Amino acid sequence: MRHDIRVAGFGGQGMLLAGLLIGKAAALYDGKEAVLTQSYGPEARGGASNADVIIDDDPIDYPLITNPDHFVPMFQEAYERYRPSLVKDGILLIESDLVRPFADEGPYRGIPATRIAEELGRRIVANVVMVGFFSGATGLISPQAGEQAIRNTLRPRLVDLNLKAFNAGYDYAKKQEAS
Amino acid sequence: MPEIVVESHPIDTVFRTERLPHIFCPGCGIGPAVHAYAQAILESGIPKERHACVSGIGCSARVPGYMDVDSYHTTHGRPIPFATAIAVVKPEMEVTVFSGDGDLFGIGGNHFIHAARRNVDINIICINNFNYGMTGGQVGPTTPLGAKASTAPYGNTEPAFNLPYLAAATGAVFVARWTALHVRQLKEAILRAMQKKGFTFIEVLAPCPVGFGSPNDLGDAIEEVWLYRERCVVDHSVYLPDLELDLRRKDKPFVMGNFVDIEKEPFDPLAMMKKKEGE
Amino acid sequence: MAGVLVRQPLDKATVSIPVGRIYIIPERCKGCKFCIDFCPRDVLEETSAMNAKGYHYPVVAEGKEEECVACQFCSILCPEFAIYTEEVAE
Amino acid sequence: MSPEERVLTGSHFLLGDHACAEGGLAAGCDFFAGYPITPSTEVAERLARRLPAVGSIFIQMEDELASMAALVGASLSGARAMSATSGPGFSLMMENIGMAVMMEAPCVVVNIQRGAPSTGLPTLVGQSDMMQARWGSHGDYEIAAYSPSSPQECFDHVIKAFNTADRWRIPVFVMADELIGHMSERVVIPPADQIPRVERKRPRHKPDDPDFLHCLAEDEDLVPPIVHAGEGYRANFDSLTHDEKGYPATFPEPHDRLVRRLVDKIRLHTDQIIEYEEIFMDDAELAVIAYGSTARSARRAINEARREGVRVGLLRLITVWPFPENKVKELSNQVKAFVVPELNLGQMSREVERFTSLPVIGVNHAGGVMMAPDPILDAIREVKKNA
Repeated sequence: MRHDIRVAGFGGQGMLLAGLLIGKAAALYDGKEAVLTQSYGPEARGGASNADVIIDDDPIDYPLITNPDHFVPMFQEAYERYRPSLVKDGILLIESDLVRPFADEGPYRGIPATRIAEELGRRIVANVVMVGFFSGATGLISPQAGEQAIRNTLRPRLVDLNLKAFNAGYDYAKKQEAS
Repeated sequence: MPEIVVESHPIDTVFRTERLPHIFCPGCGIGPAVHAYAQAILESGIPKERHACVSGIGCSARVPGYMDVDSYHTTHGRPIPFATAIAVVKPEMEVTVFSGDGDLFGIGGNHFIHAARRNVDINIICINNFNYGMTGGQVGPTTPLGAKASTAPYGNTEPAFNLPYLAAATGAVFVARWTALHVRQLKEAILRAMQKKGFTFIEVLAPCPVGFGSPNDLGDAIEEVWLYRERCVVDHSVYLPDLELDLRRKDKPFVMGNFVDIEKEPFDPLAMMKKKEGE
Repeated sequence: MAGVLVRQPLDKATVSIPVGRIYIIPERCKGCKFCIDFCPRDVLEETSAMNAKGYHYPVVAEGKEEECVACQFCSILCPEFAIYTEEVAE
Repeated sequence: MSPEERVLTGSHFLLGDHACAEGGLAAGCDFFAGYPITPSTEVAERLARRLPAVGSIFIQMEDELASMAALVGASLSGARAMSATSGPGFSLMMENIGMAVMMEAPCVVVNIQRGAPSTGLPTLVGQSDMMQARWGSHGDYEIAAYSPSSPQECFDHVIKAFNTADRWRIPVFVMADELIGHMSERVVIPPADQIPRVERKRPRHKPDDPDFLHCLAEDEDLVPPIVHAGEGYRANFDSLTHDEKGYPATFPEPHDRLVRRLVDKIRLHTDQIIEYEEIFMDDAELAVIAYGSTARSARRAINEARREGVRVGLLRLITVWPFPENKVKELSNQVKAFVVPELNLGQMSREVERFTSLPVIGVNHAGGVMMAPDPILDAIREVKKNA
């Protein structure tokens, strides 16, 4: 089954890395098909930046996402811009400190990813906290695959911190479900 | 002793003799420069199979086709990047670009300054005859201000390049200027260039009696060569901005010499890797 | 010129001036006259004969048969590689 | 990534541009000269890191004129040479692509196409250079060009391109597009000894053999053996029309002879070069012909149409040049019409038209966005309705 995932934030939040980790985890370590596309150009540097990941059990033909069924906004502008494109009953995962949902927003889940990252010592790993949260909340990538993707993508000295960030996000999702 | 009529010349060993005589006009200055280059190849001690000669397009660019070495007659203006590739892929080769002023400094000017900046281990021999000779005497980047050309019938309105100054400023490790008359000094300069690692530049002033001499009342080739004899002075330590040239001005000497001879690391795309290994 | 002081090399007596022989490839000549004009000993002149393309190639001038010193300037200056000199062994 | 290994055997999640670079490495590329241009820059960046680490040469030149000239020089010095560019740079390369053709210097250029003409859409997708790849340099000549539809094919096609270049002594292009260049997908890199490699034909003659004419094609394939700089052959390579010795021969007869051979060596052997994929073509009464990223949209559209009961198939071009004209002729006896979607206003569709009398329906967008499946599906439905 095909899942269209849009991860969106502002330039510098590492949305591309988030998308890469999700896609890589699925394609290389979970035995699925995955495609990552991203917006390019100067307009993508300062302002909104998003990465689109498709995960499927079968080979993927059309690699673009028109209406995501999973939407992961990490700041308000991205939420407002892309929220209308989310399919009805689509899954919404937000950065709960940075995104204030519309009054009529339906069910969603949130995580204070930036704050958690700060507690881990580096706010730049908020994106990886969010990837862990995505894994825990959706099950679309396994935590084992997420870990392997981190180990095989990041420079060795950054691996431990990012694994902590991933696990923090994953655990947050699981605790949320338990409570 | 009277002269003896023969069929071949000792320098023929460096030429593809089946292609001689060459296509250059009577009195063209390219021939003596070729002879100097050929003599330098013989004296360099580097076997012929390790020499490569690369050119662009134009009269001077026909030279590689007569040399019995690996030769490449490329597109207009592009011999330098072509030669750059040979020099880095086969660093053991002695790569010489033999081409004209229009090819190297008009259409190919950008490549020249960048190869000089990189200090690519190639030699540039530039025949400067002040015009585009092969196409019939059009104005070029070395045509003196005011000189006549078929595309500057009222006189050239643009100042000319001072080539040795340009070469020195952009990084050449050896810079010389000689004329088609000063063939011995020219040969020595080419030999020196072959010995050096890095980007070397030799300008050769050469008569183009048809393209430049005639419209500018310089007379036959022989008269232009007499001008070299009368007005050339050698000054190796000249102030390079003073090397501007105008054959038509009787008040200015033509200054020749070996102006720059310095040492610098030649271009090596793998230099940083080697440095890393050495650490 | 008795009585006139002329500067002479100190080793003049021990240096022998080489004797040269001139070789010509008439069919290569294009008649530019560089060799004739710039021969330091004025050894050469144009022949009245013509090669196949109608050029008057150089020949040794009358009375100059012993003048060539094999300096090879004509050889390296010739744009057509049509002339060279060789030193004659004594 | 272990940068000191030339072939990164294993599964990777790679950007198309990076897959092009890895394809080059796996194919034995030992010389890259290029100039940064969006959206191909990631090819150069990857090779700038990877080539020196395996002892090979990477040079960022002053422009694409120089890059292409350097490719020819490197190729004739024995290197497997490649570059990467996009439309504006491809335009500048055209001059020396002609030289590569004339000197029969094998080399590979990856073109990550963007919206054009002129500076156009630097960051957005296009398939605008398909005809330029074929006809962009002056004169009659033949080249080969591949059109990858995925990062895996970026890797595979660069290897094919090197082998085709060396086999036939021509410049070969990999005509990817921005979407493929900038999407990431799984790329499986086989073990080094399983990478197909075609060696250049080398002379049987020794240097100084008077019988050796280095521009004479003695074999039926019309490809002369290649000699490299420094091997002692002291050969002349000329951008002018030349004779079998390699010397300028600027006369009508040798010119016709040379240009015919340069063209015929490819035209008479297209069956050894052309590759395509047929999807659902067996019972098809309609054929979609597509390439590059557009082929993925076409595939989606065809799946939809099949669900609706339309017997439509896809001819996906792997080589766009030489064009599979015989396949189009053959399909003309089977199908009722061709639908050709492209991110240009009709380039390869003209080629289809040359080889069929059937209706050829173009589905076109000038570029900037990937071709969506819907307009292709609409065209299929429309053709079905009228058929």
